[in-house]
Amino acid sequence: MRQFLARRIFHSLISLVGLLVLVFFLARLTGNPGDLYLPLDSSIETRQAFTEKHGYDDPAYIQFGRYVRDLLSGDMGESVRKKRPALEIVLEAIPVTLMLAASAMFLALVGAVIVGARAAYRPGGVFDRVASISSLVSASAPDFWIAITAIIVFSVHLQWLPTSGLGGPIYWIMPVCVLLIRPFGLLVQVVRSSMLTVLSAAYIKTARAKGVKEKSIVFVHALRNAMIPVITVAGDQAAAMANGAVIVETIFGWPGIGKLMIDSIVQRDFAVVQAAILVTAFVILSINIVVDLTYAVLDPRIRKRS
Amino acid sequence: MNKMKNIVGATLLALPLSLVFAEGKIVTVVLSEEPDVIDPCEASRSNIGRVVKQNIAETLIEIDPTDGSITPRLATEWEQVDELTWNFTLREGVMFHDGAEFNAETAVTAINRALNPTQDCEIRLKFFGNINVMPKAIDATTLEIKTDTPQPILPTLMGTMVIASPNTQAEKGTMNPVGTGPYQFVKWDAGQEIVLERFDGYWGDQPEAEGARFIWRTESAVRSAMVKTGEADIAPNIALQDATDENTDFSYFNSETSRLRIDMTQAPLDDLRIRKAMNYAIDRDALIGSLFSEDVVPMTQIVVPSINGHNTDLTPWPYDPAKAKELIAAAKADGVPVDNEIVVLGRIGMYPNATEVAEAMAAMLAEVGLNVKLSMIEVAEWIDIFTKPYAEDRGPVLQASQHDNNNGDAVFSVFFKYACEGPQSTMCDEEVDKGITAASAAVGDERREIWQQVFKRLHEEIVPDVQMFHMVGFSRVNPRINFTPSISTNSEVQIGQVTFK
Amino acid sequence: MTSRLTESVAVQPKVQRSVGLWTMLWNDKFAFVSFLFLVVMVFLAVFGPWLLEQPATKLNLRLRNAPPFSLDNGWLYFLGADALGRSMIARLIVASQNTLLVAASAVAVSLIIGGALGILAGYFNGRFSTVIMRFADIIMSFPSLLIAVVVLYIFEPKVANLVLVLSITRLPVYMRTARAEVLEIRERQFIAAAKTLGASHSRLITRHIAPLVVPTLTTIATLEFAFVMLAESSLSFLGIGIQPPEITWGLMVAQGRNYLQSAWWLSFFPGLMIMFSALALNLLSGWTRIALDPVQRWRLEITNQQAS
Amino acid sequence: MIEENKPILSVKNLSVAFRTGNAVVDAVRDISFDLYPGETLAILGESGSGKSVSASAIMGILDSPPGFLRSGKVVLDGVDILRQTRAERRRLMGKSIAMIFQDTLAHLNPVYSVGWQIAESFRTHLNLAKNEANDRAVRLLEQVGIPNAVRRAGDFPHQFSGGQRQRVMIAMALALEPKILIADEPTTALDVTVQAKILDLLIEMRNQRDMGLIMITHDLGVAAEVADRILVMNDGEIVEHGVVSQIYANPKHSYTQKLLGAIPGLGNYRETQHDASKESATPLLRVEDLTKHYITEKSLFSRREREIVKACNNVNFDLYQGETLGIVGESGSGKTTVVNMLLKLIEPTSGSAQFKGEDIFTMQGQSLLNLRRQVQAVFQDPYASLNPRMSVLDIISEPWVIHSDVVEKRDYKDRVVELLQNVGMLPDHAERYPHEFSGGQRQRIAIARALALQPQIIVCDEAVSALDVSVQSQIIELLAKLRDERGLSYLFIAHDLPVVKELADRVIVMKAGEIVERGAVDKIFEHPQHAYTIELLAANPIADPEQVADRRRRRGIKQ
Repeated sequence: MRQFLARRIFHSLISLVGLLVLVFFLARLTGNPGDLYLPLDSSIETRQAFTEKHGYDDPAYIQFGRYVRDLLSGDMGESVRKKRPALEIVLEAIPVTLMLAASAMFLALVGAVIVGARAAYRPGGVFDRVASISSLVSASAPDFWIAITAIIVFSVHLQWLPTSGLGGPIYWIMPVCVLLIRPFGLLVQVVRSSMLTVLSAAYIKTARAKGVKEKSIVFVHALRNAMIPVITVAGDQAAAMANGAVIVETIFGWPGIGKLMIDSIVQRDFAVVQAAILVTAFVILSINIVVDLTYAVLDPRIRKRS
Repeated sequence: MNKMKNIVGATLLALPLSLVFAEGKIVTVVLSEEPDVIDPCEASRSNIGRVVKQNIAETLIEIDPTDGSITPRLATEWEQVDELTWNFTLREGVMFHDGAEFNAETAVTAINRALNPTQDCEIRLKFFGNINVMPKAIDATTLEIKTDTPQPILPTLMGTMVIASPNTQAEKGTMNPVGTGPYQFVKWDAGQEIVLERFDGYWGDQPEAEGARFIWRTESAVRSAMVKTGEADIAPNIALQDATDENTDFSYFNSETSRLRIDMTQAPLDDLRIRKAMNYAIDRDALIGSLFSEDVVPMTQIVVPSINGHNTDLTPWPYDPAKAKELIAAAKADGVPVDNEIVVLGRIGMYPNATEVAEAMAAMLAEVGLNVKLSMIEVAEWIDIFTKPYAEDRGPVLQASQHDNNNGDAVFSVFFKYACEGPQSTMCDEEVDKGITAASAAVGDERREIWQQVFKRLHEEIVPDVQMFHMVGFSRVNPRINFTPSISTNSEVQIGQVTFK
Repeated sequence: MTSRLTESVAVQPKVQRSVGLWTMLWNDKFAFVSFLFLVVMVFLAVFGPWLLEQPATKLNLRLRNAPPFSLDNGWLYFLGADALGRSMIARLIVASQNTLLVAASAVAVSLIIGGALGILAGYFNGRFSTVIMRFADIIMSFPSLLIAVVVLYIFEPKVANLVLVLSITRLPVYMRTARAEVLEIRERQFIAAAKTLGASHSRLITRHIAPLVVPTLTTIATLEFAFVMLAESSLSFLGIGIQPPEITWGLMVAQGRNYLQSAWWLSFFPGLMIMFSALALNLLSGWTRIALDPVQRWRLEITNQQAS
Repeated sequence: MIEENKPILSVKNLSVAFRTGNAVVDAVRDISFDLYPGETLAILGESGSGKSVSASAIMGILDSPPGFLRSGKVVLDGVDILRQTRAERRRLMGKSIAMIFQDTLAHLNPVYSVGWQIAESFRTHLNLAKNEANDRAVRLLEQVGIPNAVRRAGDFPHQFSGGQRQRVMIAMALALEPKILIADEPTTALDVTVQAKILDLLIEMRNQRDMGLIMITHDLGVAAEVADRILVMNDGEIVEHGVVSQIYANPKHSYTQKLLGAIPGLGNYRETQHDASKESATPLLRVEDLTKHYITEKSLFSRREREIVKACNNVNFDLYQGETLGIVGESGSGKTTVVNMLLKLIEPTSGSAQFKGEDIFTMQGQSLLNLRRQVQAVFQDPYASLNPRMSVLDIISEPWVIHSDVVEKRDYKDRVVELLQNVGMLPDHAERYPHEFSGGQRQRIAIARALALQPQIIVCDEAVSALDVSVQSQIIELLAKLRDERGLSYLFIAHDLPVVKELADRVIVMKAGEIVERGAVDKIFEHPQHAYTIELLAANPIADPEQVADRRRRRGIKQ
């Protein structure tokens, strides 16, 4: 167990380092931050002074060396825009995204299991048809479109929900719903197909031959076996969310990491971009490890392998 | 999964169970983006200015954006001592929020801080980049400012200078702005809101609003919806298509002027006939009320009428495609390579429907027979192309751009755009350069007249732009308050002016 | 050891092609409609732009935001007009070319590259595999937005570059699936059999392993197709996707969102097209999966009378 | 044994069909039988005979759709259970009537502990509390002979051996003391020695509880061993039924006769051709001290240290031209490890193997390719050893594609047809795909492929184990014919002795990675020396009811 974790963490660190190098150099291909920061009318001299002051005129590898040196002493640099430590900015943003993503993922997963299992129980039935089509629809709807439509309908016309912002539970309803709609659709599909396979497994027959109740067959015997592919997809979806529920954050004005990342990329605030990617990568790699551990918890056979 | 449940549960419990509606005498302003910082020395950036300028920290002099005239604020009067020196008499009995007293000393400290080169304050970079300013306290209420070059409009320049408390750290940006304004800073929940409350020790009349909240949403549709639902009071900047309610939505000239900059060095754009033809090709009347608001005005020069130097005698280009085709034919006959591909370069997200506008412009230019290609680019690349040094092989480009001058004088525009040395200029005309030099040194009517001559020459004889419009902005205001957005709403939202119905 | 000779399989007649593919397609009405829809879509994508270039690009400010479901302005304006007065129908059809092209090429590129890398990683399980999987990890935790901005800044927002962005970000899906499949397939007996014949690595991979992995990958690809269309539209929403004068449905939705209050049809119809295409593809792929699986095939072979 | 009282289960005119395409295929046609308390009824049949389908129909676990009941009654306690509601039916399942299955790994839920799965019956039907249910589960495990039952109850199915898993399955089925137990091929996948013990356990349990036992099997030996009465099924119908002794002594139906005739190990030994002069000749293949050790991976969650597993230890043997060497051993004996090393599918830990004097483990490139040409293999599972996406033509001609100098491309088709005919198939089979063939046909295709390069040695790794008896005997016949025609040498691997009896010249018996006995085939069968060989021979069920009682006595089981 400890060895497995150690190896996974080691691999994750390698990935992090690779990511770091890639991000650093790719970011520097996108132009000089000074151009964007300085007023349009600044003179060439002002621009030069700014560039020199921030070291943007050094070759990229020297900048990288400087960055690595600072990083090793725990300094992720300072935001050019916000004039604060980049890490501090990122750490303020990430809890919002994590909570948003966690709520959406949790609800999507629970909903998908209930709907998907029910659909798989009678494949081809009315419930299955309706569930399949509507899950496909929800998996293929543009989310920003849904978000804005939802605001117009639920906030402006019906006045049931606040338009946006971070606050009490009712502020969570629309962002979470918009965010979960796609993973939900996808997960319903995965749960359904996984359950279809599992429900035709031999041990399900054994359970029926034992006289086990159908509810228990579906939710006790089959579900746990069917969860592995579901957890895989859910993990990927969660990772994608951690990487930025950009659209939801942008529209609903949630100060999350996705919004921060896109803003910093557009503004070429490199220190923030790097810190944000590093922190989200850390979250994503952790999710991967948690997913692996979940496999082992769900399936005793996996505990044997490594 | 259990863990997740706990996190969600804990979060839901931790948050107050209420809808935050704009109520009481607190004014909620919804901005288009979160300010990066709220340092007074950055107050020239629009979203920072809306929070800080004249709310938290004030300027010595206030510029009236409607006509460019200047009025006293922290300075009561001012005079030019000699070519390089101005004296300002400061208001007495003014206190900073932290208890410090406002006087010539503290004004000097504030000016020095804003102009400190170790900081990249935008006020310095934007307005004082090439000027060496030496402030000095003569006595408690007299501030002397010397400059290394003659600055005939120094009081206007000082209208951009926001005075921060002397206790503000000098070398670094501050997260806790302290000034002399009617509101003092309470807190900034990063990502969520900035809260101000009324300052009891304010030198002027106590404003009606007890405090202010600034929040931000990226989507214009959301901002306007928030005012509609009562979640916000003022949305200073909404898109044309969201400004649909006459009762709440205000339109006003926002000092922006929209044009296509012609790269005059590249064939066929170096030919005057082609540049004129392009201006004849644009059906401005069709654009007004469709892609642009009904309130926009066709431009004749880069500055809006309220700016000192605007020439009202100039007439907009008419729509005359026949004439345009004629001019192109004539140029072609003279061997001008009119078939060269001309790129209309748009900037993604410059204003809400910038893309459609660029598409429309390109389509109209193509209509008169030019070989036009549209290309939409990202802001960083756009800036790179817009400013000197220019790439050698750039080819004929019409670059969509928008210029904003709300600082009262044409000097803030003309040099940059049209002088031989101007950092965004593609032209070099001796007469225009002479005019710029002369106007910069002049004051009063003389200054205005020289600018007007320059604009006339640019408009009629040089034609460096495909002229579009003086733009209007839209703000939505909650009917529960009285507040009239204006051109100044572009750079400040004076909460002190808000009254409640 | 002798376990798997189960009777239920043996009960099935040995040779059975009694029901043709077309009949099976006809029997599943959803799949049939999906198939028709996709055929029409592909036809329009190929020939539409050539026929409708003019109405799709011609400015007509008189008809700006003309509402849909009116034939007053001719059939081209039946679905209304956009902010520049261009026919929605014409634009939807012209945009279908780019949309389907972007999605299909992005899916194809990541399917081929990701699939190949995944197969190799699974086959040569070991250090090579580790490297490939770390690479997948890196891409997974890399914000696609940054890649999009980099590409947009360095290159032009052309269709080809968009394909590049979208395909890079979707590589890991195929890599991981292909690898997992191969890890299982390479333990099968026919692989051992081929080895004893002296088959080389390349033969084992191309003749024995790849053909078995491809069906799984194509199934994923159809799901990804929808995902890519949506990702493309999200990039447009954030202003870093494809740019005019090129059009895609995603871009149309993104641009139209500004007019949701005043002219909902601007973003509604392209959004509907994305949804329909995704739906059709998924339904059809579900059908294909069943039709090609001898164990499940019977579901499609039953005609309606029998089912009732 | 047959008591003259009322049957506990009556099946009347049961018909089951499957929908495939627009056709409906009858799997079970109009079968009827009774089961009495305390008796064992064997349903005997080969794959596709409908025996398992009928059991599923009785248990209400038919794959439906596509399967469905056409007609019939199943009367239990005077009630037709096929007409009951689902809930009523469910209350009977496990309680009055229980079932055990063949593939225990697939039939036990992999993610729950065996104790939990047994206890589930108590919780479901008796509403027992968790603790009490668990206690009773442990007691049951003890009864079926699982050592350390308290600890093992917490283990998962994959942690048990095949035989133990079947015991677990039995424990689970017997939890609520059902009146009827249906055993669907319960010992088919097990080693013979284990099989004997499981059969003994079943008999013991039946006797203790006076249950009616329905034993579904394809193995005539197993049926002879346990049954009181036998039903013979073929193609969905009962072709013959009667008391055991009568069926075996006097089969009436031709199908039954055919089955009995195909029982392996009844024929004669091969007229051995190897003689003293050959012993001195150079062997075709010489294996010396072949050893393979594995180091176990460390487990993910337990703290157990790495262990060395000796899969195969110092194995020596020679194989001569034209000779058949049988290697017999149960699972874990290391026989497959030896084969895999010789086929160069895995690397040996130490030892050598020479093909015509050349060490095959050092071979690379061209010389390896030459070896491949000379040594071919036929594997156990004909469903798995043929690539499902390749046509028969592609499969059989693949060796020529790899060894491009053997046959010209334009001759592929002709040569494939020729080979197909050699192995008893039709020319037009060349265009078809593996899934269109039965197990025996597939194995013929695999043999044709192995012959394609005209090798000198064919390694048959359990090549007939997965086949029905009648097919098995045909394949063995074919192999013998080909050997004699072409002078082939076989390395013939099997898990029990009877199948090698007629084919092999010499036999090696392996156990736990070592060779325990070797010798000429007649010597091994007639005068086994090693205790294990004797055990193997004794454990093998004999399709002769007369001998069964005698053998049982020897194993100490009361009749």
